[in-house]
Amino acid sequence: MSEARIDVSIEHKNAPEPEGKRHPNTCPACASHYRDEELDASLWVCPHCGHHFPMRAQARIASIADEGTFVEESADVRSEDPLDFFDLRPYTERLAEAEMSTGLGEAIVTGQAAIDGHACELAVMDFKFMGGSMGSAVGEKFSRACDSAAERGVALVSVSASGGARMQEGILALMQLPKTVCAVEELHEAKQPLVSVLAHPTTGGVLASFATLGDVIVAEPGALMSFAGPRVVQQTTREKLPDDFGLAESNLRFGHIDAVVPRPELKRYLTQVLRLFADGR
Amino acid sequence: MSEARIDVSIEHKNAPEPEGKRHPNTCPACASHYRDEELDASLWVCPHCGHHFPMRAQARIASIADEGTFVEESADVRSEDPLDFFDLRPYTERLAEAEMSTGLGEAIVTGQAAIDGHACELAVMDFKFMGGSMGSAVGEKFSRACDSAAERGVALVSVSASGGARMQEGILALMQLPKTVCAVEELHEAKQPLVSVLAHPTTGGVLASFATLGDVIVAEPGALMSFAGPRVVQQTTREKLPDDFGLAESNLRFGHIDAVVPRPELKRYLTQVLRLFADGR
Amino acid sequence: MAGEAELRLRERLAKLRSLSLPGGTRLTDELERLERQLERMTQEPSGEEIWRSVELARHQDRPYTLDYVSRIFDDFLELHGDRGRADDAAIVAGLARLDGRTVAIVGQQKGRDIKERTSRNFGMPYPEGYRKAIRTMELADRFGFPLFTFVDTPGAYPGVAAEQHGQGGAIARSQATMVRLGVPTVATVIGEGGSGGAIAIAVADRVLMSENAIYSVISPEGCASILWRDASQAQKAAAAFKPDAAHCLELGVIDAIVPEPPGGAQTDPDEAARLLGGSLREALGELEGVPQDELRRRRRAKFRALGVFA
Amino acid sequence: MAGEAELRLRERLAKLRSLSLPGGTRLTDELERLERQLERMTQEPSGEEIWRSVELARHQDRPYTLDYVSRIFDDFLELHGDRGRADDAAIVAGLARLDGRTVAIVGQQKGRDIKERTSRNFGMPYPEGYRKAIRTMELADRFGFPLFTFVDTPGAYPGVAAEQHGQGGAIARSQATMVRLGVPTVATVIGEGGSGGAIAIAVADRVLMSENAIYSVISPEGCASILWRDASQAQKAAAAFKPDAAHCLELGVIDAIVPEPPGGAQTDPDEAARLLGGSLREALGELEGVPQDELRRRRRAKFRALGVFA
Ligand SMILES: [Zn+2]
Ligand SMILES: [Zn+2]
Repeated sequence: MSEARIDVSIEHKNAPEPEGKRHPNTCPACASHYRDEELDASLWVCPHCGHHFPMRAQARIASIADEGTFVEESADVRSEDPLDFFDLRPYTERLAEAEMSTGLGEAIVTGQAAIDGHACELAVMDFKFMGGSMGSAVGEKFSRACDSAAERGVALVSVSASGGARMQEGILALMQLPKTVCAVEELHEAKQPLVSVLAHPTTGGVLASFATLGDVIVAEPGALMSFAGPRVVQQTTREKLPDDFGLAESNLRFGHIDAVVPRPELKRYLTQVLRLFADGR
Repeated sequence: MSEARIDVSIEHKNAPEPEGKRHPNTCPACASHYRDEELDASLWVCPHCGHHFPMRAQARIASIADEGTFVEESADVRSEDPLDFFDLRPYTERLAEAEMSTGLGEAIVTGQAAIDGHACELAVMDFKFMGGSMGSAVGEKFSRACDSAAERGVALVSVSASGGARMQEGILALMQLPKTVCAVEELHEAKQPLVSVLAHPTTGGVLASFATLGDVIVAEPGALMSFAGPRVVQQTTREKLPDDFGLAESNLRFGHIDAVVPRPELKRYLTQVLRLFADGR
Repeated sequence: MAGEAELRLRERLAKLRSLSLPGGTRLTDELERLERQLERMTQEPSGEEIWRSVELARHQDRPYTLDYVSRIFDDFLELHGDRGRADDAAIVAGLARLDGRTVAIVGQQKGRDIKERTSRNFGMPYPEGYRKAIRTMELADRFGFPLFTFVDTPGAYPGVAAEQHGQGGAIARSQATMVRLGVPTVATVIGEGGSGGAIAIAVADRVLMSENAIYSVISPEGCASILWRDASQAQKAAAAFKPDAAHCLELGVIDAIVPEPPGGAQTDPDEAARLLGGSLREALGELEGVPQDELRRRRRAKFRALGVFA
Repeated sequence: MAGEAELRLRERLAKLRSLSLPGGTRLTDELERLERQLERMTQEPSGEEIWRSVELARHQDRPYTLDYVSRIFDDFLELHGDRGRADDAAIVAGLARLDGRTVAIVGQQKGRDIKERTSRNFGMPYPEGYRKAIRTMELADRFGFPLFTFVDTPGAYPGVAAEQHGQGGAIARSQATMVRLGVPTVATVIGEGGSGGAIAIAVADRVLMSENAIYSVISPEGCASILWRDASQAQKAAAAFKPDAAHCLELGVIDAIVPEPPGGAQTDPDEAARLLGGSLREALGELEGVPQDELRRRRRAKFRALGVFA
C-alpha cells in the first residue's frame, strides 16, 4: 500500500554470483584460484575476470598513495567498551582479536599522503577489522582526518568498506553518524572537498553519513552500497530483490554516484579529481 | 527507451469530464446551469457538485481580501509590441480586444490588501486576458508586487491562472521566467514569503517560474498544473495519459504542493498561513 | 522507572558534564557531589527495566507525533511533499505556534489503526520523507523559525525502492542540513528512536528523550539475530546495548529526559503532552538569543564530542 | 549571415545600452553613432535568414556541448546523477580546466547517432536532469568554480513521468539556484534554446549566443500550430517571433554573439570551438574579481530589466 503510494518501480540486471564459503583467494565470479602474491600484484583484482576482491587498508594505501608519502595519524586511537558489552563473547575480546588478526588498531587507517604529487589526507577503512564497523574510534579518526585536511588545506580521500555502525557500542555508535557529518561540514567550511570511494560493501551507518556526502562519489565495480543489506530487505519486504540490488552499477543508474571506477584506474581518477579541486583556488 | 531509463511509472485516477463547447455557466462536471449572480454568490463553485469554475481576478480579490482593503498598484503598466508581431491578427489588436472584453489592462492585477486583518500584497492572474499568458507587462507587474511586499514587510499571495508565456512577445516572454524568479529571490532576501495559489490552469512558463517557488503552494480542486499541456504530452509521447494527468490532486500525491484547498476555504487557509509567517518575526 | 527528582538530577549532571570547564575546581566538585547523590538514589536500570522501556516505547496506545503536536502547539499547518516525487506520510512536517511564536515541526508518524499504520508505513520513512524534512528545515531556516523534531520510528524503511531512491544519502543529507541550520533546534525521541532513520532528524541543539522511549543503533531483534543468531534473544540484546533514556543521558547522547506520567505516556496523553511541552519550552528558552554562528558552532562541538575511545 | 565586424558592433552596442548612464551625454552620443553605423551596415535579418538559423541550429552535424567541451577545456571530469533517482543523459555536468583554472560545466547534450540520440532523449531533459544541474551548480558555488552552461535543447521533455516528477518546479528551482550563485556564470546558447528547458540553465552573468543558434519561447512548429493552427507555417511563425541571435542581441536578451565559421559551425567544428573559446574567455575575464554580492546584484538587475512595456 504505502509501497504503491511512493513509486517503487525497480529494475533487474545481471546478478553477481552468491558468495558462499570459499577460500578467500578463490574468485567468486570465475572460480580461479590465486596465491596472495598474485592477487597483491594485480591489486586484488582477478586477472582472469576482473572481479574485485576485498582489499586491506595497507594495500589500498600503497595502491593509491605515492610511495613513501603516507604518514599515519591518530594511530593510537583505540576503542573502549562503554557499555561493558557482552554477547556471545565480550566486546573487548573481539577488539583484541581483531587487532591481532589484522595488525590494525581500528577499522580505519588515516593519515597524510600524496597522490601523484597532490598532497591530500587519506581515510581508508578495512573490512577485516570487525566488518569495518564504525564505533567511537572510527568516528573519531575519520573526524580528525577531516580536521587535518582542513588545517593543511588539502582534500580528504576516503575509502569506505563497512557493514555499518558497531552494535557493541550501542547508541554511541549511532552518534558517529552525526559526528562524522559535522566533521565533513567543517571540512567544507575550509573549502576542501571530500572524495568518497565506496568499496565493497559500504552499508548502514557509513553509507548514511560521510560516505554519501562526498563532493565526488565513486564506487568500485560490483561493490554493494545500500543502507539496509539485501537480507534485511528480503526479510522485511518479502520482495524479490533485483539481481543487481544495491550494486555500484545500479547506484550509478539511479543517480547516486558519479562513476564506477575499476581499481586499476582509481589512482589516475583520484589524481584528476585532486588536480581539479586544487586548481580551483 | 529514455523513458525506461528514468522511472516512468504513472498512476491513474478518476477523470474530469472533457470541456468541449458549452455555455460558460454550464457546469462541465454535472451539467447544471447557473446565472452569473448565482455563481458569483457561490464563489464560482458549482453549488450542486463542487466543480470550480474559472474565477475572474476582481472576483478572486473580493473573495480573499477584506472588504475595501485592496489598493491596486502598477495599474498603468501595459504591454508593448516589441516584435511587431502578426499572426492571423496583429498582437496590438489582440491586446486591445482583451482589454475591452476583460476591463483589465493586463492578465494580472496586483496591489496591497489585507486578509482577515493581515496586511499583504496580492498578485492575481486572470485567465480571460489572453489565456493568462505572461508577457513583459505581467512579468513587470508581478516583480513590482514582490518589491512592494518586500518594502512593506508583508507576504505576497499570488493566484495564478495561465496558459504559459505569451508567444506574441517571443524571447522577451521567456525572459519573464528568470525575471520573476529574481523578484521572488529579492522577496526572500527581505525575509518575506510567497504564498502561491494555483488556479485552473497553471501551466508552462508561469508554473516553471514563480508559481512553484512559493514557500507554501496550494492548488484548487481539479486545477491543471503541468509544464506541458496534456495535448502536447499526448502528441509528443503517444502515451496514454492518466485520467488525472497534471491535476491538483495528483500533484499533491507526487509531492509538488502542500494542499488542495477548495475555494470556500481559501481565505481561512491564507489567513492561517499569513498569521504563521507574521508571527515568526 | 525513575523518579522526577532523579531525572532532574541526571539532567543537571549531563549539563555540567557538557560544559567546557574553564579550569574551575568548584564545578568539578559539584559534579562529584551530584554523581554520588545520583548513585545513592538509583542503581542502573536492570535488564527487565530496559525491556519495559522497549515495550512502552512501542505501546500501541502511546502518543505519536501528531498527538503531541495538537496538544502542545496551536494553529498547526501541515506541509506536504518533497517537491520532487512523493508525499511520504511516515513523516509529518509543518508550521505551528508555540506561545504565539511560529515554529517548524518535523516528525515521524505512526498510524493508530491498521489502515493508517499501513498508509504511514508504520512510521518507516522513504528517502522522500527525509527530503520533505529537509525542505521544511530549509523553510524554517529561511524565515528564522525554531525547529522541533519528533523521533518515533522503528527505522528508515528497508525496501528495494527505498534503496533505489537513495535512502543512505537522504539520511546523510538530512543530518547535514540540520548541522547547517541557523535557527534553534530541539529534537525529542518520543517513542522508538531507530537507528539512522532516527538520527536523520535528531541532529539538534538540544536532544530530549521521553522517559520510556528507546534510542538505539539497531532494534533489539536485529541485534539479537546478528550477534546471538536468534531474534528471540531480543531482551538479552536490549539489556546489553542499553537503549533506555537513563543510559542515553549518562552517555551524553541526550541532554535531558522528559518525564512521563506514572505507568507511561499512554496512560495519560494530556499529562504526557503537558510534561513534554514544558521541556520543549525550557530547551528553546536556553537557545533563544544565541547568534546563528554560535548555534552552529556549539551544535557541531556537541556532536563532535560524542563517543568514548582511548 | 552577419560579418564579424557587425557582430562586434552589435555587442558593443548592447553593452553600452546595458550600462546605467551616470548622466553622461558623451555615452549617449557614442550610442547614437554606433547605432547609425550598424543601420548602414545591415538590415534586419529577413524571414529567410531567420529560417536558415533554425535549420543550422538544428543541423545534425552541428557541434554539441561535449564537442565544444572537449575542444575548449582540459581534463573534463563528468559527474553523474541527481543524488535522488536517476542520471539523465540529456544533461551533462562536470568539472574541467580552462587555461589552468578549474570551472564547472552544465549543458544539454543531444546524441550523434540514433542510439545516442535515444539515450540522450534528443537533448530533452527530465526534472532529474535539472536536479543534476542544480547539484553541480551548488558544487561550483561551494568551491568557487566559475560556471559555464551550454544550452542546446528543443525543450524540457513533455512526458507524463516528467510532469509527475515535477518538471515545472525543477526548471524554476534551477533558475533560482543560478540567481543565488556567488561565482561568475556564463551561459551560451549553442544550438536550440528551447523555452523553459533552455532558460533553466541560462540565468547567467553573461549570456552568449552562437551566430546561427536560436533562442525562443516556443518552437516554430509549436507556435505555428497554436497561432496559425497549422504546424507547416513554422517558417512564418519563426519570422514573426524572431528567434535569431541578431534579434536576441537587439532585445537585450543576450550580451554577445559568438561568430561561427562561414556556412555554420558544422562546417568547421574546430574553428567554431576556437571562436567560442575566445568568447568564453572574454566573458569570464569581465567577471573575475567582481565580489560575490555584486555579481548577484548585477545578475538580478540584468534579468529584472528584461522586457518591453509601457
Ligand atoms: Zn575471476
Ligand atoms: Zn456541477
